[in-house]
Amino acid sequence: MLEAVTNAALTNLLAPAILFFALGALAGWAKSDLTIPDQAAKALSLYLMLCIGFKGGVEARVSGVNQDLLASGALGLAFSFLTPFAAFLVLRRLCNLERTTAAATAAHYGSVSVVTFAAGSEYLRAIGVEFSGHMAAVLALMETPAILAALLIVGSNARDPGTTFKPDLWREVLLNGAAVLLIGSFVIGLLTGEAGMQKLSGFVAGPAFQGALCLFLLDMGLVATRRLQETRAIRLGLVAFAVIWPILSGIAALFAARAVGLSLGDMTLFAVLAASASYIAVPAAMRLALPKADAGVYIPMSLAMTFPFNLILGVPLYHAAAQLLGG
Amino acid sequence: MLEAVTNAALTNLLAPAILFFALGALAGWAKSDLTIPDQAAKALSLYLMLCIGFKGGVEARVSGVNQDLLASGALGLAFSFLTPFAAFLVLRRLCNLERTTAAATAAHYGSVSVVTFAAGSEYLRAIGVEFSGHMAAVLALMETPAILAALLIVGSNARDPGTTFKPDLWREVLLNGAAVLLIGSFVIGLLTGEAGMQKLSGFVAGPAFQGALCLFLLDMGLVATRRLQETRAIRLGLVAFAVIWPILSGIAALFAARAVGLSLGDMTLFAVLAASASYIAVPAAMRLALPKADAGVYIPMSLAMTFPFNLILGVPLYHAAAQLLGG
Amino acid sequence: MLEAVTNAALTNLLAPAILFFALGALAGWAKSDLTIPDQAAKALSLYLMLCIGFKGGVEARVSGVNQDLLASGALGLAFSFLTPFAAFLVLRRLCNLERTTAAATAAHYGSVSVVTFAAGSEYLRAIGVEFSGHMAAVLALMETPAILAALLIVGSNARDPGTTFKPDLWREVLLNGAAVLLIGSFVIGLLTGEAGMQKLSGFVAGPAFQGALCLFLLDMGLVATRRLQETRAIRLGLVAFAVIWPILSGIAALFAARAVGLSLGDMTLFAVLAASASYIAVPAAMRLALPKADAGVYIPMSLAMTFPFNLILGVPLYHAAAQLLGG
Amino acid sequence: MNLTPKKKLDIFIETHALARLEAMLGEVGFKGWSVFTGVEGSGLHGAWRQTGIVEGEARLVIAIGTEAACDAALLWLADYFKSYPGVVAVSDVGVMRGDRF
Amino acid sequence: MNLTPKKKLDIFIETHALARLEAMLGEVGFKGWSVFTGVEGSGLHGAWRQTGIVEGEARLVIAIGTEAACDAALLWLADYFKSYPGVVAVSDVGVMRGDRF
Amino acid sequence: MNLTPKKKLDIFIETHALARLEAMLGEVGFKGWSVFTGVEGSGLHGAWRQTGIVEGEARLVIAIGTEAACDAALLWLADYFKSYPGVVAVSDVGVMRGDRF
Ligand SMILES: Nc1ncnc2c1ncn2[C@@H]1O[C@H](COP(=O)(O)O)[C@@H](O)[C@H]1O
Ligand SMILES: Nc1ncnc2c1ncn2[C@@H]1O[C@H](COP(=O)(O)O)[C@@H](O)[C@H]1O
Ligand SMILES: Nc1ncnc2c1ncn2[C@@H]1O[C@H](COP(=O)(O)O)[C@@H](O)[C@H]1O
Ligand code: NA
Ligand code: NA
Ligand code: NA
Repeated sequence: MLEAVTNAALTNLLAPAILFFALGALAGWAKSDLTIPDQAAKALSLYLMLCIGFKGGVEARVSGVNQDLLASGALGLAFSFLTPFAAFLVLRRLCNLERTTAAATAAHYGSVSVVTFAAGSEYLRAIGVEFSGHMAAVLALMETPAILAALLIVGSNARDPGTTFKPDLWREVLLNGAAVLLIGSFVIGLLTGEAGMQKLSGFVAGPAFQGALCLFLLDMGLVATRRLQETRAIRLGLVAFAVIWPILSGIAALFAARAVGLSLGDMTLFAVLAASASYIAVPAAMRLALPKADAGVYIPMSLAMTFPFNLILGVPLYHAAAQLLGG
Repeated sequence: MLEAVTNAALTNLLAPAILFFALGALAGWAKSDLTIPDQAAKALSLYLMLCIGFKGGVEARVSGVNQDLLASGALGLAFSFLTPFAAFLVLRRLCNLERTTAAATAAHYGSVSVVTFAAGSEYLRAIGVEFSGHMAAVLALMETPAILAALLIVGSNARDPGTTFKPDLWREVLLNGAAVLLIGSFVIGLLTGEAGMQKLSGFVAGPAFQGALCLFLLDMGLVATRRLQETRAIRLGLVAFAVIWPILSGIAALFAARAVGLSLGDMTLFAVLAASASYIAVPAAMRLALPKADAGVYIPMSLAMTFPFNLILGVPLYHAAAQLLGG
Repeated sequence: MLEAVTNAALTNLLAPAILFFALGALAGWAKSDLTIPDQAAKALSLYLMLCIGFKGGVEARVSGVNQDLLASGALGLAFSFLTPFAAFLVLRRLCNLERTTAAATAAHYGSVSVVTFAAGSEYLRAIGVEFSGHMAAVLALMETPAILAALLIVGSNARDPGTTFKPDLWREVLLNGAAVLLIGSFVIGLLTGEAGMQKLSGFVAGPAFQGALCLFLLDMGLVATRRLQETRAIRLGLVAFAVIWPILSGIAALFAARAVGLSLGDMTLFAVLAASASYIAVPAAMRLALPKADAGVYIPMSLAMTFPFNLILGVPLYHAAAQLLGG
Repeated sequence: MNLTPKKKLDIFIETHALARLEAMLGEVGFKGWSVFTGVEGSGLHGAWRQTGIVEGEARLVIAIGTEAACDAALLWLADYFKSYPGVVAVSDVGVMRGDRF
Repeated sequence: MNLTPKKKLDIFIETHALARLEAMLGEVGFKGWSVFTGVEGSGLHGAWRQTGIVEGEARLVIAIGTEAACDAALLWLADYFKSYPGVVAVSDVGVMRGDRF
Repeated sequence: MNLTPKKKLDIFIETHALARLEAMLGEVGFKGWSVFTGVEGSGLHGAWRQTGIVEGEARLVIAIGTEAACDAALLWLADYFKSYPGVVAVSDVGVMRGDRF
């Protein structure tokens, strides 16, 4: 078993995308002046979401709206909304995090990371394990509920009582760009099906997607290491949380996924989603909703600790565990 | 006949590119924070022009410089230069637009929209109707004459008589980036022919082009709706013009195109060009040449009314009309 | 022989990439407002480096680490480090350049241009001449030594003696983004080999690469001509250097390459590298290390004179000379 | 040159508040403003950098107007800054065509 | 610190006039200036936003110089602004090495 | 509005010095600053333009702080500008919540 995991991890490690992440991390760590222009990075990230949503939609149309889709969708919503409550308790009690920051951090871990999902899918593709297109919809569904959970946790004292400024919270939360683009592309994939795929296959899949993922991961490596270096005091408890929580969350997700009867590939991807932490939609929402929460805690945790862990070790680990569980 | 149009419109509606435009429009309308970085949008638009020009040039080389090219080129120049005079009268008399703004708006409608042309070509490709590569040259030729027409209409009182500042008008008008890139790429396509196409086919055509068009139309949807929402008072007369003028102009173009004997596909594309309104080259020229014209009128009209109309309904409509006319 | 060179130059001239460069140059010269957004240009340049490095690494893995690699690597290091001393003397004595500026300019000519290398490779590919993947590593190795040479030449009086500010020179010089990305991608190509190439082939090679090169060269044409127009006084001696030095340097490189027994393709590419001048890594290093050197001299020379010369005439010339030398 | 004294606000603020801020500026009497994007910065709420990945980004809004408009905007900003990051600085400027501000 | 008083111009202007403006600044005696891109703005001529599609865009030109250079630039701008959108604000700044301005 | 007088620095500087400059600002007592990217400019060292190819680029660092912090920063900058391109301008601004600067 251990050998299998090690082999799998090694295969994963030698994927170009992972190596480009490592290159970025190394360059950032050595303080090279290599940088990807911010608008190019943003465009890449939109492109990746468009591809993931669209491909998922096309595949979901092929396989039809079935019970698996409903089951995994419901599971995704539940995980995104419920796990932040548990994460909050752990962050408060065991990591001694201040209340608002704990809630904001919990929201990050309830929500998901698009690129971790992409890396997970590519891993499965590389080792020849099938998965359902509708997992892209689950990804989209899991972006937002965690934010609501955090708002519930903090309750009415989210903002300074003295202020009269009321942000347009619901719009930002429900209509954040990532969720809109993922769901929208999924629906477009659903509507256009194979005909649409024929037109766009070389754009949304294959080398173009792989290459964009490499470039984006290169930038993620640069940004993550730089962010880590700027972080003043890294508390051990938070590092532990950033690595252990994803494992626990991923394993819980595997059990739940098996219970509702998902396939091996879908189980793995669901674990990847549960284990991943947001670094796009949730930080944006938190700046608006919980401005007193410390971004110097949740950004380095999700971006510079949990993300690399999942990318490099987590993905093959969750897949090995899914196999063990007989997915 | 009506049924045929409806079916065609439906086919068009289910093209991924159109659906991405709708997604953008919806997201913009719901005030989602989804945005495409401006430099990425600009780069996409340059890329689309390069592809259109180059492909047109290669195809024109294959078919040779023939009478059709000369006829459609002359027709394009004439339409671009002459229709603004008629549009100006209508905008002055029927829409009560102020003189300078009417002239500037007329110039937008005499000129053309590259993306509408791209959408029209893709529509024809999707339904299997052939068209000539040199229509891309006609597109390029039609960009500029309308601007000259507007300058003639307004005459010497274009700028404040009190000022001594003289903008470098001719250069901006004749050498605007869009025209230079379109014509330049066309010529490069002409020069390199099939050999060049072999090198670049996967870059300028197929999924790459389709995908870029989708992404750009997503952004067009976002920008158009946002622009519309910011427009203070939308006057009914102008909305009517923005929809009816393209139809009239398109139909006039069909008759003219049939008269000179263009093929069905070329007729359709020529109608699309005549019906489309500029939102890149002409606004830039107007800011320079007619600074007193109200951009709050001509931008929403061409970008947020005429463009979506042509994209969604106009293109299949002009094609159906071209068939009726026995193109 | 002359006829062969002329024919070769003509073939080169009709490559789409060269024509797009000409288009950009023309548009820039005519002061068209065509511009490529700066972040898009930066992203394109990173993309080109990633592709060149990666492809080189994959091919180097296929052919194995052999003597040729070591020989051409050593030769590259030597040329990059040693030629600046000679160039410095010429620039001081024959071109009367001020000491610091002469050293900085010499560094540019010792170092290399990634896009000239790309154009050279494409030229060889187009005429069917093989070359080794490890030439990409030679390219990367040649970026930096020339900078060290310039520092040695200027010695301790590089900065104003009055200042106490010490820039972080070594990091900037050794870890400049271009070198890191080239070497990193090369290593990733080495590590992933054919398996990696299978995933990324359509991204790093073929039409995608060719198209990106066209777009980038279009921008190079625009930027180079604009830079030239802004240059106050162009001294004849410097123009002569910008054209003659590359030829001499290229021919010297051919002799050296033949001496160590490189193949015809590798000889040509090594000459291209020796003849090319940096306009990314070296200017950045010089701003830091030799701030008193005049960027108004070395940028126009390397970007607006030597680069076009090599691109259009130099590449076929060096190849013809390599053939003459019996490569 | 005949210049009229006006006030200039330099407002550093997060992107999400931009639409609200601009609406407010219009309401309190500013007839114009301009918005710029920062690339990085630092403040009491920590440092940020625009990367395109984690989008912590701040905008600089420059608004030139009358003293009255300026005071009203400061009132709004004082309330806003109780909860949210950002700073504002006021300075004296001279403008031509003073009635257009 | 020993500072010399100078004038600072903040010029908001459309992109198409940039080359002319810079040439003028050089002619009237400015030895330097810097140009920034706005992302959106509003004024008497309406609101604009830089989208990459419809390119309504404004630049901010910051130029520090002598009072004489400043007055000459204002004269040119007064004429220019008769036809074209834009505003300029003048303020007092202190600089080191005053003779380099 | 109750405003406290502070000093504002507008520092035009090349990108490579940014990290050093920011570290210095923190050390001499600035509690915040913001950085912007220029698109082109001109000065004694010649003109530059940000193209994405040859990356001559300058940044504008705006830092608001106390007079003491400002003086210390000027000292550092005076030394830096002996070798490197760039300028700095100092102006008076008023801020709310003066103790946060
Ligand atoms: N003293 C300052 N000078 C210039 N910009 C500042 C200053 N303080 C804060 N800022 C900007 O405003 C943002 C938010 O400030 P803060 O609320 O202090 O974190 C910072 O990230 C900076 O971009
Ligand atoms: N009061 C103001 N404060 C700051 N920027 C302004 C102001 N008025 C105008 N601008 C800028 O200058 C541009 C043109 O102004 P206007 O001619 O008033 O339309 C606007 O779009 C703004 O970007
Ligand atoms: N008088 C000035 N006003 C505004 N910006 C300036 C001025 N002088 C220099 N700069 C900026 O600082 C950079 C370096 O200046 P210099 O050292 O004079 O070449 C220039 O390229 C401009 O971007
Ligand atoms: Na999660
Ligand atoms: Na038209
Ligand atoms: Na060289």
